[in-house]
Amino acid sequence: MAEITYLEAIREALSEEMERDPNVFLMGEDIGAYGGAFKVTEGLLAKFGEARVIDTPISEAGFVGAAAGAAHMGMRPVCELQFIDFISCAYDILTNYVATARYRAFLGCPMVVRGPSGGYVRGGPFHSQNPEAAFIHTPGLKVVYPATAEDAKGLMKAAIRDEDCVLFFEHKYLYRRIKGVMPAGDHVVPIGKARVAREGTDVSIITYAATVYKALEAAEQLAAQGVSVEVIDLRTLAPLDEEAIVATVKKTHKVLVLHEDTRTGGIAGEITARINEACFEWLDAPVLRVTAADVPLPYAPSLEDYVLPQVADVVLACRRLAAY
Amino acid sequence: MAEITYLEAIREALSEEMERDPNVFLMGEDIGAYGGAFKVTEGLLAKFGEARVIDTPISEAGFVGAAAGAAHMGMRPVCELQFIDFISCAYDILTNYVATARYRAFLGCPMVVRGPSGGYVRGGPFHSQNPEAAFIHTPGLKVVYPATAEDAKGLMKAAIRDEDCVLFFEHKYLYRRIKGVMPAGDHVVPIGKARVAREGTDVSIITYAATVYKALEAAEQLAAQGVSVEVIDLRTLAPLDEEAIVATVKKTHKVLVLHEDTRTGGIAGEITARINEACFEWLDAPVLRVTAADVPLPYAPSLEDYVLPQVADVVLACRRLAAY
Amino acid sequence: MAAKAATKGAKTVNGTAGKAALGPHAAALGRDRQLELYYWMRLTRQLEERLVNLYRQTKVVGGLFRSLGQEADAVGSAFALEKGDILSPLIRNLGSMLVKGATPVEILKQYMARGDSPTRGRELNIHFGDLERGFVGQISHLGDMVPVMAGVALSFKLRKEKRVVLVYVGDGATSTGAFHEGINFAAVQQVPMVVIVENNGYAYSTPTAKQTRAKSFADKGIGYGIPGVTADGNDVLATYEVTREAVNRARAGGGVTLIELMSYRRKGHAEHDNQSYVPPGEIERWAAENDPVDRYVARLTGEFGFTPADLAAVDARVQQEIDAATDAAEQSGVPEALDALEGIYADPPRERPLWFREGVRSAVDAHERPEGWGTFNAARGGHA
Amino acid sequence: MAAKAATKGAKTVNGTAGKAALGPHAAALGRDRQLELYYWMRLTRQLEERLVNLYRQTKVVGGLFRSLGQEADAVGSAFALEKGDILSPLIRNLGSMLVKGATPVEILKQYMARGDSPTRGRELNIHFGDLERGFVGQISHLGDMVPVMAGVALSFKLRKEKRVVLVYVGDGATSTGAFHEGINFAAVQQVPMVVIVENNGYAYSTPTAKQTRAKSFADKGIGYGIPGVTADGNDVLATYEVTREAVNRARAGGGVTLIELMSYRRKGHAEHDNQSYVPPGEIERWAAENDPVDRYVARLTGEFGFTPADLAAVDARVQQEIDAATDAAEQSGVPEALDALEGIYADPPRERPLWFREGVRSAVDAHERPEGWGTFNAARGGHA
Ligand SMILES: Cc1ncc(C[n+]2csc(CCOP(=O)(O)OP(=O)(O)O)c2C)c(N)n1
Ligand SMILES: Cc1ncc(C[n+]2csc(CCOP(=O)(O)OP(=O)(O)O)c2C)c(N)n1
Ligand SMILES: [Mg+2]
Ligand SMILES: [Mg+2]
Repeated sequence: MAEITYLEAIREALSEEMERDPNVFLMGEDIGAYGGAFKVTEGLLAKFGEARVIDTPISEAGFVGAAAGAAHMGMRPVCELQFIDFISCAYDILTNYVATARYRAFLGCPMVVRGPSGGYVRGGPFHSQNPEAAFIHTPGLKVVYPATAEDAKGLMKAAIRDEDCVLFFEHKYLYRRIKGVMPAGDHVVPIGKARVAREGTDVSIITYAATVYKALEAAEQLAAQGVSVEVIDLRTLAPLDEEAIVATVKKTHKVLVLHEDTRTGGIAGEITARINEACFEWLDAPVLRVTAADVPLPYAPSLEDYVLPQVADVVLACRRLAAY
Repeated sequence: MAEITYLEAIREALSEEMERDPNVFLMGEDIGAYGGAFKVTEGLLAKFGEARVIDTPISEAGFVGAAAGAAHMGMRPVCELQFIDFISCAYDILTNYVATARYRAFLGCPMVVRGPSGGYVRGGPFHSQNPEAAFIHTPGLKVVYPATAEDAKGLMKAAIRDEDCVLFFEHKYLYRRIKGVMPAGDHVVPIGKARVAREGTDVSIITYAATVYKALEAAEQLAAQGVSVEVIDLRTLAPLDEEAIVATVKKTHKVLVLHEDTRTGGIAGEITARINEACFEWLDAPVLRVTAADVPLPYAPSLEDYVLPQVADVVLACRRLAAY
Repeated sequence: MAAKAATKGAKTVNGTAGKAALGPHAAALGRDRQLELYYWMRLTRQLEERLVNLYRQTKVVGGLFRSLGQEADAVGSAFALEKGDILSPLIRNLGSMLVKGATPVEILKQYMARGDSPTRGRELNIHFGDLERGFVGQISHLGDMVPVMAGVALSFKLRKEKRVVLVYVGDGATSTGAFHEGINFAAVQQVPMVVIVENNGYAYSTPTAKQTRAKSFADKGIGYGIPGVTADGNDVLATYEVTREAVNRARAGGGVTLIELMSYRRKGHAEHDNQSYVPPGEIERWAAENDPVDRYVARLTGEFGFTPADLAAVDARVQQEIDAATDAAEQSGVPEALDALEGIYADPPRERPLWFREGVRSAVDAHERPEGWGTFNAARGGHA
Repeated sequence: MAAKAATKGAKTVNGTAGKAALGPHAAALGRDRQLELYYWMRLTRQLEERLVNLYRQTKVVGGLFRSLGQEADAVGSAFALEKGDILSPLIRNLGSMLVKGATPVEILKQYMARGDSPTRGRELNIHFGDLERGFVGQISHLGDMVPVMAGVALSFKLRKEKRVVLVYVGDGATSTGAFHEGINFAAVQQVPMVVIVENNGYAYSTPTAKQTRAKSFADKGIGYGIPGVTADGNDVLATYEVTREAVNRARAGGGVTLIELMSYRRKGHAEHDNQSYVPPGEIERWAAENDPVDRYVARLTGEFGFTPADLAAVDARVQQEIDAATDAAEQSGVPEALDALEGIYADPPRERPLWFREGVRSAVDAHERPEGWGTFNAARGGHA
């Protein structure tokens, strides 16, 4: 079977799910004739028609809210945010209405909110965000953020089938750079399960999305230096796969949490707290973090490169842990 | 000097700052003739007039955005959110516009966004929130959350004088329960400095706002059981007073982070990560967390009490740490 | 604006109370249906009166919100819906919910935060729903229900179901971004939806003039390219008429209508609010000249020829139902603490207790009842 | 709607190109000012042409956004402001910024992400401002500038300064909650503000009919209780006239005006957009029949009696200024990496480098230039 890109894998998942279930439909800005700013939905209007591929006004709260209402009625809406940065405009609806609907009103919100996320693309402060922390903090939402094409497809299918709202972050740096061969058949990757992206024994890197590749590249360099690094790709950020986290801590006793999001209040804190609670005794070194600096992401290449985590940073941090 | 309540202390700060600086003005829903849902601004319309105490439409993004524009021009707006829960409606403006203005456009936003926060009041899921985590995650914002009447006044004055946007969370459970005698003169409490609320040697509790009192009550009980507890009241959540955190860790070697906010993604994670990085070697036990459960806060007393941290939980956790 | 609303409302009454010409939909109502409207209005009012008693006995947890003087607007509009249609009420739409099948005992249990209340003690006052009966529980954040209900209506359109959505907003809630995004989305998509702005003169303490410069809320329709109409919200038949017209249009594929119903909030925002901001005499004038129940009674006994005994029979039935509901509600228990961990997600179905609560069935043995603390307190305050 | 806009615009042109009756404000412009308008439009167009060249040479970092065919609307409206007034531009308001004093070299450096660009490489394209000269840098989130600028206007009102705010939004941005909350707040507060909706027929690929059902954006004024007017945005004098009128009213304490300027976006959303969604012939028709520069040239040389040489002199000056600006911009360097940590707060003035970067002056020695990846890429894509 041929390789397809991370982006095509997402499109394939959307298309297959729309074929499988007539309740699945898409909403978003410019997703119809234009196929979306990144062309993720290209061809789907032609295939499924205007009723199932709906171009919306520029109203993130409007159409995400509408998705919730439709989801209550058994539809399965998938909303595209043109850039995930605009999810901030739907923050109220998502955290107050959608996240609480099942708990306070016994109403399901089987819906997906997806969008191009992340930096390394010279997109500047409003086209590069990683807003996961704000939503991981909200009980009632699920959050996934795949790194591979296979996971992008399989998690999207799982997200669409989930009975609750899943925020699906797609890393735009990976859209066309990452490829994979899709497993045959109905390829669904369960939400809530991390993946060992590389086995190792000396240090664990816990990460997700684009920085999985920074971790793998660092691991390669470190292997040459005699340090064996295990890389955990979380894939799902809420609920966190605590089992996988504990397993790698018990194996290597040294952990680096790596994320592209800014440092303070990023998910690394949560992971560190869980490790403290669940397997402190197994730690041979402090849990360290490599993250973006605490600034809005600047646009110029020299600035963006400085702010975001780089392979060299990961290598440095792992060496420090290995030597601890 | 007479004792005044936490709520009156805030009003006093607003009033004194409005007298001191003609650029200070207030905006919010029902803050004028009505004096605000909790009467924090009572009397200020009569004293300062309609131009400086502005009743707004129900438009949190509208008036918080307007505050930013006015702040650019040298005004010092103080916005009241009727309940802090509605800050979600201004999330986009705050995190994208306000927080980045100085960095990307060299425009200051000297403004305060304040509102009644927190639970223990049978307010249900939308009148009890603690939304600090979402904003601590945003570089460019400052966040304070006082526990005492003295700090409420002194931090409010500091917040109004700050050159950047300060989110000022007021705990509504403390509004009329907590009293204090205001220090004479121009009483300003610096942003970014924690406070030792009680000295101790065996275990440290790091907390803020209403749970400071849960910690103090637990400490009292634990003292009777021979466990000496130090209570740190953070007061400011962004920027975190890392020095104070490290100092208490180095003193007691055992830390409980206590917060009323839900667990996953709450600020306890960040504190745990900082402790790991800064003083892991001084830890004699894992950093533990006592927090709310990960659910929207329910309304019925039996449910709310179950979800929120209680004194008994703090005692249990401290005993576990002490015995470690 | 409050004053203006008062004038408008009063104008409708002067000389015409009970005698406004009937529109075709209202004229088509049979005698049973005419009396039914009275039943719902009376039930709404008396149930709230009962809640006031319970509130004074501190049996209500949190605040109490009244719709006194607005019963016609709630009842008349909801009465225009069919089975299968779905509405989303606001805090003053107890009447709408009753019409749609919410029961007095549910309301009472909900206000008393009982374990077998519709939200099992999770949400406040009338914040609950039932898709089967056709009402969706609101959240506090004003405006948010507009996009959500636009989505419910979108599902009707996509599935080619001939069902209609009715969403209520207050004059204050029209200022929210969510209202704007929701109604605009609905208009563009031409979904079967009716939006009712209940203009009761105030949003909490804020008079309408501080909420908008628009001359009328109906004027907002043109900006969304949809019909905008104003009606006398204190005339239950006028309310029914205008809503029925809009509902029929929506059902026929004609898209969204914005209806402004003129009324007046005679009680404070909630029971704790002393309404000090209201001009003297305004409330009394509305109570004396423009009470929706009085107006309808005059019409029933005048124009429609019902006897006082007919109405007394309804009153007796209402009273008896409320008494029975109160007894039932008082007997139900408080929520089981561990229920707090159930059903955040479909999967997992429940949260594990936090480590410091393992084996603990409730957090505190005796639930402290928070003492008073001014405008917000558990026994005497609360906010929508 | 795009088609409708086209018809409307074309209608204005047919037979009247350059000959629409002058309003009093436009009629009062002296010859210098008449020529100045031409200068700004020409400068806008030529500067963008230069940017296209630089973009093709991959010297532009990120996307390139054109205002081709909309220069009159940007220039004519900004021209109606006085010193001390403040505007907030959108992505198609390069012309407005130039009128307000932004310089070509700033624009070029900004697009090239240079270290001495107005945002020191922090923000994209024309997202920058200067309160002294009177323009505020926008953020990407559409609509947000409306409440922010309402606040700037509020400060004028509170301080009794006779200054005015002008804020631009696109047809698409009117759908945002922020637009609604901001304009409503401004209207209620009667702040000195003018809101211009640039109706250029599209929001990215979305035609106006999918953005709103309103017949015109000016119709939205009534819902906010403010005047709403429509003008031909491709007639620089009509644009000036209508804006000047609104600005004067605002300055005199008359509050907010909503102006809809009809124009047409002849290029794609950004340079990478191939406009496949545009009906055939539409772009060509606008270019041929309704180019704002052509229309003004016809009027200058016809009605106002300027010679071709007068205009050629302006053209030469424009070209020379752009050449000089390009040279200057090309010479400036990239931002110093450590500058990334400066000025998030006034206090502390800078962030400490993260521990793994202590002593490191830049993250990577050779900055990888991301290769193409479809519609979004650093060299050939980007979004506002
Ligand atoms: C977004 C938001 N902001 C503020 C509030 C607080 N609040 C609750 S009710 C209310 C007034 C509502 O007025 P209106 O919409 O006119 O409805 P009414 O109470 O008059 O029926 C306010 C400000 C809220 N619930 N939601
Ligand atoms: C809140 C928000 N949602 C989505 C976007 C992505 N976006 C950028 S420009 C644009 C289209 C804008 O159209 P319009 O307002 O008509 O302005 P124009 O480009 O036509 O001048 C979109 C959807 C955004 N910037 N902000
Ligand atoms: Mg109202
Ligand atoms: Mg446009």
